Amino acid sequence: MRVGVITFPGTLDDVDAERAVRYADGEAVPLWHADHDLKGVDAVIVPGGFSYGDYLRCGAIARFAPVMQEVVEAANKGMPVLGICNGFQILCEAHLLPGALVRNSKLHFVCRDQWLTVENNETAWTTRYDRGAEVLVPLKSGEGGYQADQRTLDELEGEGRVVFRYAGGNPNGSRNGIAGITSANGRVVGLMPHPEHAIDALTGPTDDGLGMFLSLVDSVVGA
Amino acid sequence: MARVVVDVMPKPEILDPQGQAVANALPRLGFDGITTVRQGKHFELEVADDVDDATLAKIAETFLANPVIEDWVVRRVEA
Amino acid sequence: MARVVVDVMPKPEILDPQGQAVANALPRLGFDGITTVRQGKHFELEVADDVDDATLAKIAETFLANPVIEDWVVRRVEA
Amino acid sequence: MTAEILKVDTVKDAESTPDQEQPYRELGLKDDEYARIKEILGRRPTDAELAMYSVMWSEHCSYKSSKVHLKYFGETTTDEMREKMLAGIGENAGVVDIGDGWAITFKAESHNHPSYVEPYQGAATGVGGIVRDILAMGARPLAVMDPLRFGPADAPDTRRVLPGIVAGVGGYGNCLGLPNIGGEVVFDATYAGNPLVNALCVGAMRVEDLHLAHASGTGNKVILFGARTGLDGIGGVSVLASETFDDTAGAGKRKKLPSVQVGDPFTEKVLIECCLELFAERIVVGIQDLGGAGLACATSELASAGDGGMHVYLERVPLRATGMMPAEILSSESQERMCAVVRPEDLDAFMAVCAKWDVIATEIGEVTEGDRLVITWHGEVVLDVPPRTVAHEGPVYERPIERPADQDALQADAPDRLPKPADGELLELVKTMAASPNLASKRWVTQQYDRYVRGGTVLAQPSDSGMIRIDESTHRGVALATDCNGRYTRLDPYAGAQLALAEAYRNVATSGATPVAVTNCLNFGSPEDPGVMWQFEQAVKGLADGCAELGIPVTGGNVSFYNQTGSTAILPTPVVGVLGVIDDVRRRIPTGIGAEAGETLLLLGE
Ligand SMILES: Nc1ncnc2c1ncn2[C@@H]1O[C@H](COP(=O)(O)OP(=O)(O)O)[C@@H](O)[C@H]1O
Repeated sequence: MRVGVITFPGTLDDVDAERAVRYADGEAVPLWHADHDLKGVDAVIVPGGFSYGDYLRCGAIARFAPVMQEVVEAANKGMPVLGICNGFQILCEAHLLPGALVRNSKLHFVCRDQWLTVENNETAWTTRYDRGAEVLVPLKSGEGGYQADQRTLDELEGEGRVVFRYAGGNPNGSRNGIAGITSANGRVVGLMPHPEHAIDALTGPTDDGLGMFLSLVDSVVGA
Repeated sequence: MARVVVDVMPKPEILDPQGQAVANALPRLGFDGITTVRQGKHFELEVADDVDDATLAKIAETFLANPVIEDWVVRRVEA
Repeated sequence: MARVVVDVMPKPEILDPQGQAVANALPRLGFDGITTVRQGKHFELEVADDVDDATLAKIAETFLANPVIEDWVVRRVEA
Repeated sequence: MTAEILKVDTVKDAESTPDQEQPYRELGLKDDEYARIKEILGRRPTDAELAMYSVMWSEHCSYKSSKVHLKYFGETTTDEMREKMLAGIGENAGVVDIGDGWAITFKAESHNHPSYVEPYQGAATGVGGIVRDILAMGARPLAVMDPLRFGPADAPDTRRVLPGIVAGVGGYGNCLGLPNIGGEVVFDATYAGNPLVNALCVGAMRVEDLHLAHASGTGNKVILFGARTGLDGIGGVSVLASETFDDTAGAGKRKKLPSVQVGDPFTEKVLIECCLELFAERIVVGIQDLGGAGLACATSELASAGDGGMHVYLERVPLRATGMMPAEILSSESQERMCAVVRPEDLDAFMAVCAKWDVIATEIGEVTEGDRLVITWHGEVVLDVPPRTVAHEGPVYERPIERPADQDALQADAPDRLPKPADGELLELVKTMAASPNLASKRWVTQQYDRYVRGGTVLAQPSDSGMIRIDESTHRGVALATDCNGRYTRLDPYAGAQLALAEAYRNVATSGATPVAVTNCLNFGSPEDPGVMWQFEQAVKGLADGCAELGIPVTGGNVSFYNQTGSTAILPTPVVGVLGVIDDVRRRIPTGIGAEAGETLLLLGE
C-alpha cells in the first residue's frame, strides 16, 4: 500500500505522518506541493503544520497548490484522504469537507493529550476502532474550533458524519464538540487531533492513533 | 495605481472569540459603554488600474475571505 | 448607540509577513496587477453615545493596537 | 521607484574631510574607541565603517567586558574534557560527538531587552535567532527550551510581558516545528522591568557535516539568502542618515524608528529546509547566520575567520524599504537571513535549491586575495577595513571589580533566624508554598508549546529534563536541562553558579542520560558596576571549576549585561544548560513515582 504524504512550505508533521504509515506497514510516498502528480498512491495524507505560515487563514493558501487539485480530483473518485490539523483546515478550505476552523475560544495555542470518542467506525480510516471507544491522542492547535452553519451541522449529525468528538470537555469551542468529520462517502476524513503522534507510547501519550493507519490498510487492501 | 481596501468580518452567526475577548476586557480596563466588538481583517492593496471590480470581488470571495464563516466588503479609496 | 470602526495596520517600515504571503500567492492564483498587500485588523464596535473620541482613541492606542509596531485609525460610521 | 542613487559617505570623502564631526558617541563608542578606529584605518571612518565598528564593538557583539573572565573556561578545560568536543567557545555554537557518528550542537542565547519592549516579537525573534545559530553549524535544529524570568506574578507589567513572551516563544517555535522540551518560569521582584528571555536550541548532524563560519578560497561567491533587508533594529544607526536624505521628519535625519524586529517563522522554516538541502548537496563552503548586527557581523566574521579578503557589492542586497543607506543596510537586524560562501561552479546548484524553496538568494560579493573587507556602493568604496579589527580584535576591558559591601550582611542573614512553623502549621505552609508562583504548575505556559512535533520527544514538561531521540534505528538520544537559582547566586555567586550546574546535571542524570557538555546564558546587571562585575567573575569561576570537577566542558554560551531597572540590577542569573547522552531512549527514567505498584522510595545523599 502506497500512501502519499504532502509537504507544503511550512508543513511540519509530514515526517510523523510518514512514520505512522510505516508503522502500519505501508509505504510512505512524499508528495511535493508544486507537483501535479500523486505518483500513483492509494491514499493521501495532508499533514499538520503551518502551511504558508498559516498567514491569511489556516489552509487558505495551501488549498490552491497544484497538488491539491489532484487530491480533490482523486478524492471525488473515492480515494481515501486524511487531513490532520492543518490538513483538516486545508481540506475544509478546498471544500472536500464542509465547515471551517477558527481561533480556539480561549485564543491560546493548546497542546495537550486529548480524549476523543470514536463515533463513526465505518470510514476508510476508522474501521479498526469500536464505535463509542475512547482514544487518547495529542491535540496541538491554535485554530481548532470547528464551525459550520446549523444546516450543515444537522446534516453531519444526521448522517453520522461526525467521526470523532472531544470527550471530557471541549478544548477549543468546536460546535457540538466536533473533533473530526468525514465526507458523505466516508473516504475523506479530517480531524484536528494528531493520531500520527500517538503511534508509540515512547513518544506519544498512547499508541491509540495507529488504528487509523491500520484501518486504511484494511480498506485499501480489502477493496 | 489604485488603492483598494477589503474588510473581512466573521459572519454574525459565527462565534468570534477574538472580538468577544476584547469586549470582555474593556470594562476591566475601565472602558465602559462598548456593548459589542467584532474583530476581522483589514487588507490594503495597491492595484493596477486595469484590475476591475469583478476581479476584486473574486479575489475577496475566493481568497481573502472564507465565505463559509466570513463576509467581505471591497472599497476603492482615494490615494 | 454609535457604530465605530477601528483599523489597525502594521507600521509601514515593519515587516508584514501576512500581507506579503497574500501578495505572493495572488499571481499563483492567476490574479495579476496587485503590487502590494498589507494586512491588518478591523474592529467594529457598538458604542454608547456618551463615549467620546478621546476615549475611543485611548482604547485604540492602548488596547486594540500595539503602537510599537502598529498604526491605527478610528472612524465613526453611520449605522 | 526612482533609480536615483543617494549620496553616501565614501572612503574618498573620509580622506578629504578628515576632521568632519561624527556622531560616534550616539552610536555608543567611547572617545578612545573612536580614536582607535582612526588609528586602525589611518583616517576617519566612513559612515558605513563607523556603523560597522560601533555595532561590532558593542558589549553584545564584542564581549568586551566579559572576555577576560570567559578565558577561564578555556584555561580550566583539560584535554580529557575536550575529547568529545568538536567545536567550542568562539564558534556559533558548541558541538559534541555523542557516538554512532552523531554530533550534537546546542546553545542558549538571551533576548531580554527586546522582549521587554515588544514581548511577543522579542521572544519570537529570540527563538528564531538561536535556531539559526544551530542551523549555521550544519545541523538540523531539533528542539528548543526557554528559561524565563519575570517580575512578581501579580505585578501589572508582568501581566503585560508574560503572556506576550510565552505566546511569542510558542508562536515561533511551534511554527518552525521544533518541540519545546523544557525551560523555566521564575518570578522575582528584580526582574520587574527587565524580564529574562533565554532561548536554547539543540540540533544534530553527522560528524562529517559540521560547518564552520569562514570565508575561504579566492573567487568563491558570497551569497545572501532568506528575507529582504529592511529598517528593522537600526534605531541607533539612524543618526547617520545622510544630510542630503530627503525626509519629512526634518533635520535631515530619518525619523526615529522602532528598533523592533518582527519575526516571520514561516520564512525561517523554509530557510531551514533550504539550508539542510544545501548542506546535503555539499555546496556550502562556509555559512553564517545574520543575527544582531546583521550583515556587518556576518561579512566581517566570515572574512575574519577565512584566509582571504572579501568584496561586497552592497547595492545588490535585496531591500524591503526604499532609500536605505549603506550604514543602515549593514546594521539592519532583519530576521531570517543567512550568508553563505559558495564555489563558483556550485552557484547554479545553490540557486536551484533556493528557487525550489522560494528563497530569495543574491550573490552579493566574493572572496578576494589579500586581507581587506571592501564594501562598495554603486562602484564607490564605502568601507575598507581589516576584518579582524572589527570581528575579533575589538576593545577588551578589565572592569573594576569589588565585592559588594552588603554581601557579608546578606550571608549572615541565615535561615535559622526565621521562625519555625509551629505544630499544626506545617500543612498550611506546604499548601502556601505549593500555590506560590515559583512552585506552582507551569502548565499555563507549557500548554502553549508543541512538544510532539517531529515525533522524537521522549521526555518534556513536566520531566526533570527534556529528552529527544536522535536516531530512530539505534534509539540513541540526548537529554537537556537548564537551571539557575538567582537567589542562591546573589548570596554567593561562586557557589550559586555551581548549584545551577549541579541541578541541571542532576536533572539530566536522573532521566537516565550521562551528562557530557555545558552551555550557559549569563544574565547580569551593568558591567560598569564593580559589584556586578564581582558577581560575574565569581559565577564564571564557580561554573568553570564545577565543570572541571565534573569533567564536562563548557562548549559555548552567551553573556547578557545591563539587565537592570534604574540602578537596581537583576539577581545574578547564570542559567546553565547541561546536555546528556543516552544510548537507548527506551530506557529513559520518567519523573514521578507510582508508575508501577510496589516501587520502593529511596533517598540518596544527605
Ligand atoms: N518556560 C518553560 N518552557 C518549557 N518548559 C518549562 C518552562 N518552565 C517550566 N518548564 C518545564 O516544566 C517542568 C516543571 O518546571 P519547574 O516547576 O521549574 O520544575 P523544577 O522545579 O523541577 O525544575 C519542567 O519539565 C520544566 O522543563
